[in-house]
Amino acid sequence: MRNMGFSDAIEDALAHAMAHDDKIIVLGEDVHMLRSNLFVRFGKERVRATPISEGAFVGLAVGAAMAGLRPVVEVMFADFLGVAMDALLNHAAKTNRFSGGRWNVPLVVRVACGGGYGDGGQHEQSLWGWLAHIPGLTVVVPSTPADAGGLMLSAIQCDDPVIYMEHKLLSNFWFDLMGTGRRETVQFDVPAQGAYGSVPQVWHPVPIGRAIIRRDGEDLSIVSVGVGVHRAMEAAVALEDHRISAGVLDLRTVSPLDRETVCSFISKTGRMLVVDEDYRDFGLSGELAASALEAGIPVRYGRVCTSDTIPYCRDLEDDMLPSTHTIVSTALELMEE
Amino acid sequence: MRNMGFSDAIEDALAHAMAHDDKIIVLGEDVHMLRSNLFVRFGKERVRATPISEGAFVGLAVGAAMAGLRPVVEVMFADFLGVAMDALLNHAAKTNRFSGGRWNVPLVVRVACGGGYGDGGQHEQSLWGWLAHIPGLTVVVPSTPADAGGLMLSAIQCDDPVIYMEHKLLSNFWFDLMGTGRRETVQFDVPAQGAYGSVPQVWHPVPIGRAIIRRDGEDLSIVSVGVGVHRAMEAAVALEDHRISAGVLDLRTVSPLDRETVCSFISKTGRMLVVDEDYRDFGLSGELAASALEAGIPVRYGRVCTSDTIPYCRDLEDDMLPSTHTIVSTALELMEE
Amino acid sequence: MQMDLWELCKQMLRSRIFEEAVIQLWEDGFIFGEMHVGIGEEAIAAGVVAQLRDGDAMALDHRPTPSLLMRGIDPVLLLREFLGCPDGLCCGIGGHMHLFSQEHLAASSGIVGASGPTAVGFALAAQHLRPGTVAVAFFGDGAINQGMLMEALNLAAIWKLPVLFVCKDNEWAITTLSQSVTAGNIVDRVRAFGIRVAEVNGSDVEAVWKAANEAIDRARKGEGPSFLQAHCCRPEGHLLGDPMVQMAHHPISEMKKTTVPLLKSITKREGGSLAERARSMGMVASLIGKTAKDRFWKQDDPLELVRNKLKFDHARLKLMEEEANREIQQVVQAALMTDELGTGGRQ
Amino acid sequence: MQMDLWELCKQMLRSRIFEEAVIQLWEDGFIFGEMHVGIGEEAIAAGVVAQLRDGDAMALDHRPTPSLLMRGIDPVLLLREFLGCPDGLCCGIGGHMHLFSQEHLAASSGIVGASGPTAVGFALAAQHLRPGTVAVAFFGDGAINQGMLMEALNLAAIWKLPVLFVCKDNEWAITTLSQSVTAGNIVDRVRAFGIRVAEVNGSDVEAVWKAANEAIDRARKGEGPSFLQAHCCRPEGHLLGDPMVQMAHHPISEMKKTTVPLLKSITKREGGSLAERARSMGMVASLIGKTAKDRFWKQDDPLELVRNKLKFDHARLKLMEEEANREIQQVVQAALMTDELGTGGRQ
Ligand SMILES: Cc1ncc(C[n+]2csc(CCOP(=O)(O)OP(=O)(O)O)c2C)c(N)n1
Ligand SMILES: Cc1ncc(C[n+]2csc(CCOP(=O)(O)OP(=O)(O)O)c2C)c(N)n1
Ligand SMILES: [Mg+2]
Ligand SMILES: [Mg+2]
Repeated sequence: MRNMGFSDAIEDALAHAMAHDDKIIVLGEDVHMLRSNLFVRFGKERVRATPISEGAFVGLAVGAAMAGLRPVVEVMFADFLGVAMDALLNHAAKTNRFSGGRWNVPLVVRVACGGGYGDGGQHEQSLWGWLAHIPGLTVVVPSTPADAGGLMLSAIQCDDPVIYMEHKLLSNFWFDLMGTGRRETVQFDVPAQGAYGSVPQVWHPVPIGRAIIRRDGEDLSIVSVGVGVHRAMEAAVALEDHRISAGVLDLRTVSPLDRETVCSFISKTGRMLVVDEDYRDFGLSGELAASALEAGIPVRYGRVCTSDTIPYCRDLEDDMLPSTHTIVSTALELMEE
Repeated sequence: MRNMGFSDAIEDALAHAMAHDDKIIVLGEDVHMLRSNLFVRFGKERVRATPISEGAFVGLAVGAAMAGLRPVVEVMFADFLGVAMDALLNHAAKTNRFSGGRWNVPLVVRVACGGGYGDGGQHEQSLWGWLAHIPGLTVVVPSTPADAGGLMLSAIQCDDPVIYMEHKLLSNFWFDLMGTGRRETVQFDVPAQGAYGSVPQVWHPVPIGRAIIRRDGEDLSIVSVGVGVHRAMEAAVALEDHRISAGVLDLRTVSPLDRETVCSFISKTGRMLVVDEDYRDFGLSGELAASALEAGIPVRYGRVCTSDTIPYCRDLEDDMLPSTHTIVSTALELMEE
Repeated sequence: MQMDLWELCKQMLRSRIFEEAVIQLWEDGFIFGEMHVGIGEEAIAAGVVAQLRDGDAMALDHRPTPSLLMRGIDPVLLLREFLGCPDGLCCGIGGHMHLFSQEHLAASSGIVGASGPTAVGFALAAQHLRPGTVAVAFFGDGAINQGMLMEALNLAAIWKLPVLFVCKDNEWAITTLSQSVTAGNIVDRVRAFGIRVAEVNGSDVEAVWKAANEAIDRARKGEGPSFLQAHCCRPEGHLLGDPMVQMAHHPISEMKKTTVPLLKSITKREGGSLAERARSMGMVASLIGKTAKDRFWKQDDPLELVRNKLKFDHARLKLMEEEANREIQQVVQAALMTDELGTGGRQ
Repeated sequence: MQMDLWELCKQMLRSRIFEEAVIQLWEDGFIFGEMHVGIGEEAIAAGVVAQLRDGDAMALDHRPTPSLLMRGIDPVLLLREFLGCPDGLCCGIGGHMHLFSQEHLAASSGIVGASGPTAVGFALAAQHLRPGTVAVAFFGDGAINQGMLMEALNLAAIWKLPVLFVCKDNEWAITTLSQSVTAGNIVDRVRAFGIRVAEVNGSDVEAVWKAANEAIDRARKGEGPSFLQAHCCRPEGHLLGDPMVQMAHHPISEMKKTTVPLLKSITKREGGSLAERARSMGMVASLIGKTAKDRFWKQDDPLELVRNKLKFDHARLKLMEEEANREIQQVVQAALMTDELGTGGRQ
């Protein structure tokens, strides 16, 4: 076992994959500096800095993937996917279908997402549930360094387009650049377990579409993804004081959703609390409710999500994003019902 | 009462509004011909044909709305919103929030949506649940000529951005152009009640966010929107033969969702069947499940939605889109449970 | 490479006859959706596609039939796809606007401008994996204002990608005269990206062939992207059933449908002044008039042009036409005569 | 309109001092997110904003502070917003990258290129509702490859909109030399849209003022859009805490952080050849070197330039500087000294 930061784990796994497959290339704004280690090692053809033209360069990555490369295209923040949405909605997601299943798009779209460091509503969106609405897109959201590396490997090996989402509070790289700016005068609630941790000696793919139980519980089942998992773990500890035993499920993949694990996990307690940093309505939290109902599991249900545009002000932001505090209070309400 | 086609009703209400408010302008590709009646009446400044630059002209419409106009900007098909998504996600939806609630964007984005006439997966998407995920966007989907006119009026009067979605099977205008091409050799399953019908003598706004019960039922509550409402009505008639009394709720507005009406409507029967032409996962059908669970209504639940990219072939397309047939069979399953 | 005018003519004939059959099938209700034919664009498709070899790629727009046919895709598979059959080129799932053949590295899209990014992606893969191969993007004049296409021009230029951008300029985007919504002109705009532009009569297959040959040659040698501005005329209009074309062909009966409501709009109370309304009405009328003119061949039927060049060997030409007719007839029969005529059979 | 160099200098001073205070507050941990200051862009902001009147509009990018301050927005409100206070300009919700003032028709956006569409929208509304008023779009050199900006140039040109596009060209987009990813050059590209372009030294407020004055005058008269290409230098780099700037200022300690992993990458087994790696390493090093050079004032501190022009009245200049210092000091105190210092107080 080795220990590593979250984004170092991604880079390590990516470098490992690139070393063994020449077809893997990295594309995106500033990658010559943002990924300077890869740039130095693999050269400017394979680590290619783009202009600020997300619409065309994500579309280009789709074409390149169709024609034999395996691009990892970076769109800095999930928020900027708006500019490149056509390439995802109408091309990446649909080529396999349109071609009668005959032509695949082995593409990884790597984006940083999530908030909690005061960057404002156009720079902290999560959007995983939104992306997952589009049939044909796989969406993964790791919450630990080990999963970050393992899911990057799986994403690269996948023959279909994968949106790989890297939370900025976990990703030491982005966090230093955008969060603290390397100041010591600011502090943010970075989940230590997520930002740094043990990773396997040799990278193995973490299977896509497989959730993992982070903690067992008898009374309440918390389902989450990304940073929310760590908030939920903290809340579970706090709930012990209230003699509530809360389990935590880390989805890891948003789409395809691991409905089977979700259902068995929530059946056990009959209570599902969704913690989702993406917007509340018409997204992941709703889909989890539908999964329960479709399976005929009569759960009590609550959700702690982001209900509106994320404010800049740190206090308002903390109120808007799922926090340990709100998870605990919503859990208590759910237990009372 | 007058009788009118669906798109004629939209145009009539729009013309009525434009006649009374100089600030309303219409923008979009080919509007000089697609809306030639408005063009002749209100002139080329107020009915302005654009280049094929959805990214910029939807963004332009946001800016124009902020600076005092009330634009109705047309993006021909919902599918093409991918190209203009940044303007919706990061600008139209967020300006009110970012400005601390002080600056509104009174904008209508009018798009045609929906399938059932063999136009293929890049031209028949519905996407209302997807758009509704974004806080700050209102999404309306009328299913009758009367609602089409009345909701257009409300959309124009609304001080916030409204996505106005016009189903192509209902909209006589689009249907003639794209569906039949004015041939008599093809037939599609156009819901007669939706495509043509009575409208008020004088247009009144139909309130945004208000669902309407189209049919009462004792055994099963079908919740739908757009063309799905008509399929559900037909299914409800067919279910009578099985001695099942099914009610039908027409949401009319997807966001904000009329949760109150939904809850009272489904409570009555304890069974909710969602009929949603938009993609199934992570969308409207899930949000309705969450609404039920959050309200503590222990419903049995089923959904008939679009599960994947819509195929071109008419048979496969009919299998993919919600049909009366599938609604009936899913309803029967739901009744058995 | 030598130009083979007979072969080019043959490909153009096949495409024309095939698309005429498609029109008939469409009118008979066997084809769905918005059917965009490329009648009038055959010389562009033929002159460009003739340059392509194994490993070359094509990104196509909503009017992909001629290029795909000429690239060697089985016309039965193509037609079966248009008919929505499970054994069509894309299993009946893509349809005529969303045609894909991995074998030919050919992909179409109904999103205006999308062929730009796709083609530069193809070209990037060519640069990495198949040096010496190239990619072509086909699109219309309307696409030039789509941001992603302009971005793609920039990407092609900065990375010297082996790509040829082909603008099939019929001057119209649906009912809009492209000139009226395009600042400056296309050629200057593209040149400002440092991309070589050739402007040709797109009805003249010889001219297209020569320009494409030079451009693709350069691309193969690593000398970067080019842009071909090819002017053409498309009498079938935008899509089958195009109301503008109907008006051009049946001016009296069709005009009435349009003008009666328009006249009503003129007399409605609120709105522009009467003078303004008359002016707007005039604009609509003149656009319809211009369409009417533009929707008939002038001297620019590419097929007439090439026939003229080859009429010195009348007999061979006749034979070729008969062969093409026979081929397509057989194609149509083969496509229609299978048991599983899923969609068409339903009508 | 007459140019008032003293007033321009004063605005530039206020902006500089204000942003220097912002840097201090940021370093002290009172400001969050990615803070982009406009130090080095003051002459561009001053020369353009001086032209604006009631009813004129501005669309801004991620570096909006100087323009907003000069447009007359209360600096206390601005700073309270940066501090995340409920009584800030946008109630603490927008933050320094998303600043809005309806009263001033001023809106910023963190999406690169978005000021283009917004400004043409403002200009369209001006054409309809407030003839004679104009809109300005501010953006950086990196934005020129964003499709929506190019589309917006086209819209402005075809509709002759009263808009001035201002490109603040510091040659860099984060760590990318814009030239290396921009085909042709910006000026030619914009001219191809038929838009008038003026290229000026953006550190020289007189030059900016004159060019902006002429352009906006034309826009007011209905003579359509213009584009101002204004060259500048921004020593603070991209955002506060910019690692490239750190390296420029503390080359030895900072370089180590970067080069140690880089050297490791050089020695990893698989990958490019050693020669290639050395070449890539050289590219990174030379980019850092160029940054280092570009991140120090050459002769181009706009404030130095304007001071030089006014030093004939040394006393007045000194008085003005003192006043500006005093004003901003008071602003900072006022902004910090309220009870409800929501965010800052938490630290
Ligand atoms: C992004 C997008 N916007 C709008 C459309 C609708 N549309 C289809 S074809 C077309 C006109 C295209 O004109 P042009 O590029 O000149 O091609 P032509 O049809 O003349 O071959 C439009 C507006 C679309 N398919 N995609
Ligand atoms: C659409 C989009 N892509 C990427 C970014 C990230 N980003 C923020 S500023 C910037 C560089 C902009 O460079 P330039 O336009 O020259 O402005 P400058 O920062 O030099 O003032 C980038 C890439 C963004 N905000 N929006
Ligand atoms: Mg055209
Ligand atoms: Mg710059």
